[in-house]
Amino acid sequence: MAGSGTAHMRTAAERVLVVDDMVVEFPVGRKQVVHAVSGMNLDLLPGETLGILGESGCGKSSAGRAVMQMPKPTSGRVSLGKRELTGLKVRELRGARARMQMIMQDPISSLNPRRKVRDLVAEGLAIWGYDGDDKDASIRETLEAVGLDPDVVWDRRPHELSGGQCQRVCIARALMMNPDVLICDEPVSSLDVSVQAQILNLLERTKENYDLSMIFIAHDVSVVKNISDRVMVLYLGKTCEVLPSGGLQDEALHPYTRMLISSIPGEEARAETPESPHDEVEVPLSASATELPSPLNPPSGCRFRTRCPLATDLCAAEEPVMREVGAGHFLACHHVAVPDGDAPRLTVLSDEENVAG
Amino acid sequence: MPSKKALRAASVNRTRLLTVGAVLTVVGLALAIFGWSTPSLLLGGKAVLFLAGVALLFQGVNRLLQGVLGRRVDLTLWLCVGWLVAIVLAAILAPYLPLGEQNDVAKTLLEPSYTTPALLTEHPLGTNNQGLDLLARSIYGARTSLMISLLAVAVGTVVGGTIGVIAGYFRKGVDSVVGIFTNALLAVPPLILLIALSTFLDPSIRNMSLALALLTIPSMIRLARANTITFAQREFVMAARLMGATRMRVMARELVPNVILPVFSMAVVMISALIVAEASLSFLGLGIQQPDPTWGNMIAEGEGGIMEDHPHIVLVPGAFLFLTVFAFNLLGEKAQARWDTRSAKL
Amino acid sequence: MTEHVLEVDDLHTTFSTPRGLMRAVDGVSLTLGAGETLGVVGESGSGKSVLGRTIMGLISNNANTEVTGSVRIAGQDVHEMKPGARRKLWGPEVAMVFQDPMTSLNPVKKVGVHITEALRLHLGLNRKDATERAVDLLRQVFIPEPVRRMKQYPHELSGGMRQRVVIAMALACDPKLLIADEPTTALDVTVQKQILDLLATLASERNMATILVSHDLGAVAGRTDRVAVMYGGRTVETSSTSRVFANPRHPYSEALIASIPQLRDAPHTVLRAIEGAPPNMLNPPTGCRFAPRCRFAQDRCREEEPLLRDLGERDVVHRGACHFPLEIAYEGVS
Amino acid sequence: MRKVALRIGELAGVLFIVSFGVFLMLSLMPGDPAVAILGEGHPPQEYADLRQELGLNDPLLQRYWDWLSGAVTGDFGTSLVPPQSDVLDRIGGALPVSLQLAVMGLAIALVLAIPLAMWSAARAGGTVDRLIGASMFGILSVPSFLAGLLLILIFSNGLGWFPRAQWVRLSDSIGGNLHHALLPAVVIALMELALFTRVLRNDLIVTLNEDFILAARAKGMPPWRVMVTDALRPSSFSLVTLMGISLGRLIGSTVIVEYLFALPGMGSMIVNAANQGDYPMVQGAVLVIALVYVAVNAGIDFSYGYLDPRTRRVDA
Repeated sequence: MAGSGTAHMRTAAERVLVVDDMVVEFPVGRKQVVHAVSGMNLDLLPGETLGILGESGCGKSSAGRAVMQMPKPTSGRVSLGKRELTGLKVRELRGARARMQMIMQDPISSLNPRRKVRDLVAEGLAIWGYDGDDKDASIRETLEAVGLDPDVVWDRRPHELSGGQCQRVCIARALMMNPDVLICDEPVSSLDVSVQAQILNLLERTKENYDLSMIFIAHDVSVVKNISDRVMVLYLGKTCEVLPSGGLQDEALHPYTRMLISSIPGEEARAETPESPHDEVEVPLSASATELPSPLNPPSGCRFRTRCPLATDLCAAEEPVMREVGAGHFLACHHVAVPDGDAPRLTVLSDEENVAG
Repeated sequence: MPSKKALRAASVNRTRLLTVGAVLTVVGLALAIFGWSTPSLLLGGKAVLFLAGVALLFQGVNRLLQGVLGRRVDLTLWLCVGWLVAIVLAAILAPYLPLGEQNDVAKTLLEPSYTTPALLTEHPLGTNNQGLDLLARSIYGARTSLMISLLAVAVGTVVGGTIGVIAGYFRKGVDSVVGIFTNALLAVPPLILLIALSTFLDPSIRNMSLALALLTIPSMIRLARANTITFAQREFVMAARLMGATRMRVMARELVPNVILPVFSMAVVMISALIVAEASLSFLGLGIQQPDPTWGNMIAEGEGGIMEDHPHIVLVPGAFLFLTVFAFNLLGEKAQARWDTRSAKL
Repeated sequence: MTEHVLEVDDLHTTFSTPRGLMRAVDGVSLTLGAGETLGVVGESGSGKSVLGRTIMGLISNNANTEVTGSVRIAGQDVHEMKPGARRKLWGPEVAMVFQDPMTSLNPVKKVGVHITEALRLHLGLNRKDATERAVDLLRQVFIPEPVRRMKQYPHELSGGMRQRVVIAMALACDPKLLIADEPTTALDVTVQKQILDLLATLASERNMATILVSHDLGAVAGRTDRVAVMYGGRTVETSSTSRVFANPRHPYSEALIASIPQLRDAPHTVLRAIEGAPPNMLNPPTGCRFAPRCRFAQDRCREEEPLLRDLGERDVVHRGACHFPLEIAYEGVS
Repeated sequence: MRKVALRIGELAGVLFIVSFGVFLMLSLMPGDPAVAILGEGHPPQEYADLRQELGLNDPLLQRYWDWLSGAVTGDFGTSLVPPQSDVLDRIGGALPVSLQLAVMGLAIALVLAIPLAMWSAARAGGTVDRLIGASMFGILSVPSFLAGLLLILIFSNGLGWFPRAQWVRLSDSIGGNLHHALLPAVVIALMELALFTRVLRNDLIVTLNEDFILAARAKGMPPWRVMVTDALRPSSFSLVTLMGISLGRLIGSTVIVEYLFALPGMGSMIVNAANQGDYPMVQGAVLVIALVYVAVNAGIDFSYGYLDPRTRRVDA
């Protein structure tokens, strides 16, 4: 699966963000290269939330940062609105970058421990030299918008706040820049379970109130489904599947997506869960099939083949290309096909299957 | 809300603190005075009694303070601060203090030499072979010592800190060049470098400060660089860049305020290291020259059999040196514990 | 009732910190029979990890720690024992799997040494027998090429593999009770389920009692017989797992379950967040510790501390610490 | 292997800079070496001839090159001060004395520091820990020349246990050598002891809080065994690093102690040479000391890679 292709790209004129064939590689030591992201394509419509799903090491964070040009991708194009970022000079890039903002995983590390909340939130204004009379008022307004009481937190420093409050400050700081796109990199994974929902609701509300488009990067399938309109599943720097988030539970086809879903602890145990229409991809007790290959030397062809129960010689030889399998549903896999009929079924098109059938 | 039982326990505890504290204080004081003032005892016995007395006194006062104030007080810290304030004030005000003669032998022709310390006499800490007053010499020694080391640390911190932050933030080429430079400076052990420098520099206060500053620069660069690297990896630096901050701004506004605390803590510890270095050099005869006093060359006066007969020639400046170094070490230690979470890595 | 492997009675663990007393565990009682699995669920600061370590006896009375109440493993009170005798329990009677496999293996010791040293210590095996047994254990936790792995250092293994080694290490002396403290939190999502399944399989094969400590409700839901929900150092609700999840009686359990996004829900479902933050355990609220965040809190909740009491009907064991437990139909205040 | 080559190249570069720096510094020395050698009151022509002979009239870089090419082949020139012996010979005689003192000091410090640190860390916060901590902190604040004088006062003069200001070569009498070397070595050891104990204690406490220690305890290992096999080994790496870092201080105290006890080592040699303005001696001695210092540190760097399995490069 883990394949290439641009079938999932849309042609609408009003796309706010377009990423074309983006490659991110980091050199490490003796001429070796980490292939963090290998040829990623994505686009974002106004007001849309794109969820990027994958386990650690799949390149999802590198992708988010490369979109922000921090650091610049090795190759490929990133365009924000009509403007292409990849060719900009440093000075122009500073301005363009501010149109996108990022919420990071560790809210405490994202705040300068020596600053007070009001300075943290106003940092963007200070950077751009804005010092109008309404400065304090807009800081207050933004703090209230993220659910913090300005009178209480005004003079506090990050260590006096809880993790959830710090994440709210980060969101307020991003909003002060009045961005078009908000990139959230695992924004809730370091938070307590009961606080996670507060932040997810806040992000959802903020997106609507501030007219944002959002990229939401996370490893938790349910969280991604909750907040996204569209989900992109990433494996070792390659895109496996793109689909509307509503179909994540029942319509996802890619063996890797199925593996992620079946890995949700408790998912298979819940009595009220409707019977899955697919044959579950069995997750083995043995560790042999579960080792994530090294991103220094990713497998040939389909990158998921070393862990895929359906893998054949074809997968090693040839990289699968994105193809459409349903409305807004795109897939890069040689072996999963959609037969006629309403419910998509997982079918194995291997040689043995044909002989046996 | 504490229960009645807890309250009663606290009050019992407090009474005990006060009683034990008072007893310890009295016994300690008595031992210390006895040890100090009894002439018939051997030197070793005196010292042991005196030190034991001081230790008890310390414990006693500590308990008394805790009992009276109701919370723990870091007595050692406050004693150190007190000593440093006293020595710095004395050093600054030395010319205006009613002290004996400190370096002009011509004025002390009639003074007795090698008088032993006796608190209530004209020479409370005794005199040396030329009748110069040891208290005066110790305080003028402090003047020289502190001036040299503070100047050196200030220069070293500013220069080293700046280079370190720049190297740590830009990495790559700048970092390599700075790295080779620091490694070369660090390749010669500090005291050896000082000795080498002393062969061609006149031992003036300015030259000594510059030489010592040169010693502090590489360690400061390393510390500032290491801290810059750790902070630069924190996400708030990336957040600032994402909002469009320039590299200059990131360094000045995001990194420096964070790096300055560990660097400052290190500087305090370094003051004591430099005091020791200056004293060592003067002890070896390569630093400030007689008759101008520093603690190092005063201690050197005890060499060659003099110390055996007149131990106070070594002990008096030695005590000044020890207390000052101890106080700076302790302050630096506290500062590092508070501000430098990664000092252990260096 | 068969004899219990573990009996914990009114356990309190209090740390004295420079900023005051922290009652990390504040009156917890529980029992566990052979082969039974208990899930302990709570957020950070709920005292769940401290509870696990106190049960183990790894946290015991010393200058800064006070443990009261009793923990009986195999009928012996862990905290009354001499340290030497307690150590004899660790391994053959009770063992522990820690949260982060990256830090719970000594980086300078080979995998083999980690496992064989316990075997040689407790079972008095010689080097050869211990090695054989260790290879066998690695095989039981499905580590491929166990003989080669024995000679490797922990950093040469992936996170999932390391956690398997930690499990093999814990199982070395066939403990009757296994305490797994957040065993999957530090692992990748696809590996988490394998480790949980592995633990479940091994426990049932060996008829081993297991305590699974976790903040992840999903992890606990499918793999435990009973569950105890902790908040602010106390058990607020305990019953059979299916019952707590289907029919929570304590507002905290209910809110916690409701606050987690579910895969079956449609996108953009508004989550029922619990407002506020978990309590500061140096200065916990008076009365019910959940009262400041509780939708149903009344004056009585803020003043009087609710005790854990029986809420079950007929012969169902369901205990909760709430003045106004939720009705079975989820609605309003009783 | 490429890494090793790279590192050696870097070391050579560092030493090159050091040698140039030292050469430059000493060339800027005020005063005339010719005067230093001949003494005052000779006819000007004699000074001029001597300067010519010493090569002092050549350009700076030429002189540096001559000196460096000599140094590489082991010719550091001759001392300016009578009896104008060969610098390398003098260094050859003095170096073993200094090395012996430094190694003895280091050994004493380690032998005492490891058990003290373990004892301290095992009972962190207790009376023993506080007592050890306070005394080590106190020792750390006593400069080595002061410590030396105090020890001489107590042990040589007061108790008469040790001789002073003499040296017996190891080859002459082992017992006599040790008897003479012990007190100086103890002075050298004091500062290192305090430093090692403190660092190792703090490091052990950090290690003892690691999960793997808890895991080892949870296996039922006895505490002393956990301390030695599980805690000490990971902690000892930082001790090894520290030994490298504190080597400079160790050399410093060796210099002081040799001067103080009038022992014929590198230290007293370099101090005397500096006092007399004997710049070839100082140059030679500084370069040799830098060489030893850099070499030992590089050795520690490499051994570190072998000691700690984490830093060994593994091909996955």
